Amino acid sequence: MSKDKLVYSARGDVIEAKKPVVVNRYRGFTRANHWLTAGCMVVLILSGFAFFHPALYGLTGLFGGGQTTRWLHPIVGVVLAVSFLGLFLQMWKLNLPRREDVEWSRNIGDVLKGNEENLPELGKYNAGQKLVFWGMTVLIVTMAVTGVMIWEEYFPGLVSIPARRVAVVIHALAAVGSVLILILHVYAAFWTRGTLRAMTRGTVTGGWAFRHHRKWLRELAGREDGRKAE
Amino acid sequence: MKDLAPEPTTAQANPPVQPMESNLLPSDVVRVSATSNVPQPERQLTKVAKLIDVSKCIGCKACQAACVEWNDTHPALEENVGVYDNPHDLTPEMFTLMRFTEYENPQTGDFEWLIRKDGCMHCEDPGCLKACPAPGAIVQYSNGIVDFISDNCIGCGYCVQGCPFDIPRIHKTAHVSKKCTLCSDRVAVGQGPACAKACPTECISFGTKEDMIAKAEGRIEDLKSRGYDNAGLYDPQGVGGTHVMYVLHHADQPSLYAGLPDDPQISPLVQGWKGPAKTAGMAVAGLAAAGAVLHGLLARPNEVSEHEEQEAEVLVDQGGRDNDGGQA
Amino acid sequence: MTNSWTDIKNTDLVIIMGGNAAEAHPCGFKWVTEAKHNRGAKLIVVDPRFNRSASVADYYAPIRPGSDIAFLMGVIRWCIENDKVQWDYVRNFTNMSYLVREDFGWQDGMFTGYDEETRNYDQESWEYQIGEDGYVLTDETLQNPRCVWNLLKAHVDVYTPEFVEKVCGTPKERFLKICEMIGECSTPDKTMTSMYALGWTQHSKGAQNIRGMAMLQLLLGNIGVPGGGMNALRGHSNIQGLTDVGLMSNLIPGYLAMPKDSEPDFETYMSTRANAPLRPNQMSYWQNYRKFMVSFMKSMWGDNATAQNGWGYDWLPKLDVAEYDGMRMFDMMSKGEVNVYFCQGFNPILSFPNRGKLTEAFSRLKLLVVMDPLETETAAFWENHGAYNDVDSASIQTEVLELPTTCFAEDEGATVNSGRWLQWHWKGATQPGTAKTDNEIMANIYQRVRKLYEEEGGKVPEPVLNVAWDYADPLHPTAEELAKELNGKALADLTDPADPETVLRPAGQQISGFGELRDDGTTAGACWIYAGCWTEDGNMMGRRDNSDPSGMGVHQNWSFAWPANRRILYNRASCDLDGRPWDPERVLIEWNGERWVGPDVPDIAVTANPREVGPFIMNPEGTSRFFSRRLMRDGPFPTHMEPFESPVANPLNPSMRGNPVARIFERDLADLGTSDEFPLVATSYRLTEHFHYWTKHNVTNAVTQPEFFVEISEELAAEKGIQKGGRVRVWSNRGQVWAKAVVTRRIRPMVCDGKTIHVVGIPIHWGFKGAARKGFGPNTLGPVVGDANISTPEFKAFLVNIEPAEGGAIA
Amino acid sequence: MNIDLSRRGFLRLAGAGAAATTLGAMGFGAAEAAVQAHVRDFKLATTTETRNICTYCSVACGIILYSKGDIAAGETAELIHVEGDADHPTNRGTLCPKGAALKSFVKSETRLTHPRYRAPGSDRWQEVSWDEAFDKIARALKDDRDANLIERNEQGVPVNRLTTTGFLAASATTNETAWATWKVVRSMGIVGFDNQARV
Repeated sequence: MSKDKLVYSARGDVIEAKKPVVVNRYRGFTRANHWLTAGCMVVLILSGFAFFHPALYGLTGLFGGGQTTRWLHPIVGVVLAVSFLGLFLQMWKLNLPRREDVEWSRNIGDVLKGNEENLPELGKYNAGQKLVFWGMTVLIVTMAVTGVMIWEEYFPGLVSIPARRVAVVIHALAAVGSVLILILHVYAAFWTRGTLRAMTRGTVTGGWAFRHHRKWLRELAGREDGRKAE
Repeated sequence: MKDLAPEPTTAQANPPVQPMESNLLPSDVVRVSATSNVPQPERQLTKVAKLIDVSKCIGCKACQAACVEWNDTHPALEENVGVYDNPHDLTPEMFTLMRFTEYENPQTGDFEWLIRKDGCMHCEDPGCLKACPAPGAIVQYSNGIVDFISDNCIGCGYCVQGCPFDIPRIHKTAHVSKKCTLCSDRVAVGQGPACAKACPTECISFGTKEDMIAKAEGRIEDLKSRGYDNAGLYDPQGVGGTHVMYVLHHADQPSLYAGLPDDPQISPLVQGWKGPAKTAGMAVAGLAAAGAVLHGLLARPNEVSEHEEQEAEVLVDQGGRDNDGGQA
Repeated sequence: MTNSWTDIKNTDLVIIMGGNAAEAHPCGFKWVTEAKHNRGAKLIVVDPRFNRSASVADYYAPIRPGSDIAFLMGVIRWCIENDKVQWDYVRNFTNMSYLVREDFGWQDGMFTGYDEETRNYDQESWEYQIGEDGYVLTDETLQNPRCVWNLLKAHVDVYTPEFVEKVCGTPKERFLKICEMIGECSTPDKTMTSMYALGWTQHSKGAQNIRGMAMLQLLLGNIGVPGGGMNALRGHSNIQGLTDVGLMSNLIPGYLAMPKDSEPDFETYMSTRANAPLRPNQMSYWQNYRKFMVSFMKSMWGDNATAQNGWGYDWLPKLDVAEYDGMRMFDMMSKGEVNVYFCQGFNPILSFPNRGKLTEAFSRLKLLVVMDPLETETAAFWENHGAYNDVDSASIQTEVLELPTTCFAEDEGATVNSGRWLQWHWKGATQPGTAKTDNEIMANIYQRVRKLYEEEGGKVPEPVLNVAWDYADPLHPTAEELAKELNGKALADLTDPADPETVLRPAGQQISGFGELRDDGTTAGACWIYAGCWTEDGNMMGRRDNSDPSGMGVHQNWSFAWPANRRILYNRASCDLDGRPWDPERVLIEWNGERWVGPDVPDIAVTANPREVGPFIMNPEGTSRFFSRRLMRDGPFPTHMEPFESPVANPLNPSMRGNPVARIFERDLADLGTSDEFPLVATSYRLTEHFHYWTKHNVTNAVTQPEFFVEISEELAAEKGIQKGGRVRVWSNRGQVWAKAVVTRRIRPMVCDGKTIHVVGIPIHWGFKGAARKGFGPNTLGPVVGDANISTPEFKAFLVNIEPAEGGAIA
Repeated sequence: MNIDLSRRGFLRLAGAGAAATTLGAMGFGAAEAAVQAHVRDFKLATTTETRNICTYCSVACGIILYSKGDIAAGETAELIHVEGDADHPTNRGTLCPKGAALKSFVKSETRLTHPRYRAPGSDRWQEVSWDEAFDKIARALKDDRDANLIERNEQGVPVNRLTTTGFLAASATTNETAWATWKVVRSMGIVGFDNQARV
């Protein structure tokens, strides 16, 4: 195992079946971690939007009113931050930028049109996914920090009021940014058929892997081959 | 039948004990937090104001005691930390506070003990109300009183960020924001605020804003005759004027008085946050969502073909090597 | 107060010295702000600290605690030198032209007649030259070297601005500026008012401080005039009433004197009381003393008082010393000479000096009875509260009874304000638990003692059994019954002396004024000065007509003011010799050719001719005194005396310690400290947030000033390494306290005779009971020294030392 | 279960999401309508007013006691508020910090409610009845008077002086109490009689 090449894949990524090819993309823990994060995100967006725009204040009704929403939002925020940290630790390495990401980005038109044949072979993540990953990382850290600064219940005097004013604006902007990324993330997952099962069942089809993350598949196949040879 | 209470013109009156119809009604509200399109009130109440003549203040804290007694608050017993200010800061249970400043006047060489009663300024353009996300938690009546409606308050602390004077305080257990109400319950029955009634030197007075400005002019004249050339009224226009005003001996330097803002206004950050950012943020998020939907509708989905599945099988069979035997 | 709170609005200049009106009497101080606002009046504050009054003053000057006489004599000297004298007033209404005996003199800070052995002056020479007609000799030209004017000039000559600066630490230019401001009030149409309180009385020469200002006010013609006067702000809500009703060891209600051991019978007693006039035509009002005394005796003993038994004279206790005041009693108590002690609404363990001595004294009592609405430190003096009350309960054998009383909200009656207004209040709340009114408690104690005497007999039972006690419910005299007694009534039909057929007042009726009192036993009246408070027209003290048609703040129909509903004492002096007001804009009374008319009740017979009768009717001269004759034990003029504990020697006489005739007991003399060991001057005071030791029980007030502190200058703090808000230990030769340090620029070091003097300010409000944090008071530190005339303790100037105490006993 | 969505399926979901958002903005908002603006009920309505004088200093400000229950009508009354009397010529309705907090003084937790006794050497109080208290005081007073009253001085003059019992009188009680006290104290021969005038 230790000799396995882990340039484009994670250790847990394995080819489960060969005819047809089924590849394990995310193990159970990672999926649970993801959905916890996602759940938190939904709660945070709904509760956050309730405070962001008066027209959406009614969303507080989902949580039992303004007082509970005010209490819940930062608590869930902490859960999200921790949960996301879990994802981060599992995924950061494969999300490091690589040369092919540049070419991929340059051909973003083809990406949107679904003309993958014009794109370079990719590892486990494409540049778009990496953008989501790093974007979320930066924004979540930002929101966590600014969130604590304006967390009235437990940190009322942590920073000065002028600093809180800056924090609250940054928090709001970061939240909008994260919502944009989330939309991108969710939409891409839907639009790119066959993707969602990676986070539900944990596996993708070989075709999906071949089409979108061929280097990743290649490395897994090579690993498989090497193991057989032993 | 209960009589309708009159509008107040002074704090120097004895409160009624016979029940009276309140004269400060929901329909007198002109602004409501997190609510647009507040209906235009049928009547305009006379604008009221509290005038605090700092030059007459002896720092006795009668206003503090009267405030506590009237509002039935329970400020905590603190320590002496080497100053007269007690409690040391405004709290959810202490809506007003004497702040003491020792000042050596460089012009006269005289020592001055500047004492200012701190508390809600009841801004004409209230930053707290602007910042508040909870509909109906902060209201402004047509007489100028800015009041917190605790039943609607969620205790988020946005008003703290919104206030240019650092006034609102969030109650630790009730989780609602608290501040001076200008004794709206007293004003509703034609009385002035408890602090203004108590103030022994009548340094705090209360009446129509017009009367208070006229009174201030008389006081400023007296102060100028005593050598305070820069005496003046503090009614900062940056927040549209206030319904609590100060007569200052050094009106050119409000910040001498325990950091009274020289030119208070709602922070541009708060303005931006509650103005453009609010709209733009919603718009961007909405557009993105719409764009996604649109793309979803118009562009064909990115689907994996049967051919690719087979290619994958081949690739796996060949241990990740392409047909030509080399890796891509 | 000679004037009233509301009258202060008529002033042109307020001087607050020896008090801190804004701090201790905020609502009264309102009238200063009114005068400033409406009349353009100026406010001067002279105080060791830049206090709350100073914060709104036009001019402030610092002064070393205990040096006020030098300051005041300095101002008088300046006024004389610069001819700032209201001459018409001084010539006609004061004793300036009277001749003083040749053998009177003053040298080295002392007057003639001092006996070091007895610490007393033989006052023989402190007297006018009396002519053969019995009247005092005068020199209207003021040329005679023995006239008061020339003696005064000579007396104040030493108090130059330089001397004042040297003794008081007041910068010369500040002193001179104040002199100029005061001097402006010597014109007939400008007045200054003096507001003072315990800042002047709590010295070993307290009464002389006040006399110093009174003399200045006479010089400026400001006594008896609107916006003028000597205004003692006074302390408790009814301290004036308690003094009026004579609840002091040497008093009978209405400022009559308790008989002395040396006065064996009523006639001997009377022989020195009813002074004959010293000038022609003068009223010398004390000539009516007998009427007041006999009427009092009829109220006290009822039918048992008869002409034959000297109106019950024998039953009154006779004094063998000047006073059995608190400090004397505690000294006796500490020696085991007192067995039973009552504290009615009084917390001496926090208010009298030398707490250590007090605790020792209380521990030697057999029974202590405390009546109070609140838990007090006195009632709990035996409880151990660590450093705050470090006693061994088991070794204290005193029995203590603590009786719960009602408070103001739960009883009714009258209290007298500083302006002498008797104001009635009504009950508005039910008392907590089984609390009783003080009236019920006193009645129950009396009735039970009386019953014991009836049943068992005992030593001299007559005084106990002969007290008039004909209340409807002997166990609960009502406020109305007692108030009516204080007013007085006719016991027989009172007829017109000129026409015995005319009944002026039928028997049984309430009298309407003290003019109706008789010396033949046909009238009763417990307190002559209160006559008129509850007449046949009802309760005058409950009157609530607040109108003031003259706009002078007289409010003639609001409650009742003693004497005779007069609002400003000596108001005859507000007019010139012809009865025309000094200032036509400010009229209290004026002579219309036949009688006195105006908003106030004249302080003189209403038909008394202004050219004949002088305004100061209580003095046999009819005039006021610059030279006070034998009125005061420590001299006819105020002379600078250092506090008993002082950082500097008296420049007039370095060998003098304190006031040479002030009272000090042997033990307390030994307890005095010196400036080598205790270089700092301590002064005690009240804070506006608290009232004595009461409001620390009240959470609302406790939070506004929660913890005991002392105030020091930044310079002293730096010298001693004390941090703002840090813990310090302050100690004197009598005890030690721990406090928080308020380090402030409002206190500055002073330089007196080249020596830097630091002041430590010590507020009084903390103890070990109530809602505030536990703390101490200055009485742990202060010396037991009594003023020579009035026995006030020297709380305003004594010596201490200070050090940082972080991590100390109770850090 | 294959949750891969068809295009129609996706659109349906998106529509539902949008609807939910709209629901949040409108539907819930209306359902959660804010409580109307209101001021606190005026707490003095239907209370009983009683004129009184502040018990603290000698300025003697006029005050009004507001109580639930009417003493004059024979009811028990609970003090709920104290305020300056605007009709009073001296204070014109104003009060200092102590006066403004008089209600809290009256209702302070350290008010005494029952007589208490502390025995010699004890470190605690015990409640006693008023009768017991009065009897004890009367006994002690009479015993001390009988033992220590100085009847006559050296000249044989009756002086009736009792120096072993003393009395400090309250300077915040009424004149009427003062007079009752004077009578009782002096009839016993007590000379150690003082008040707060000096402190």
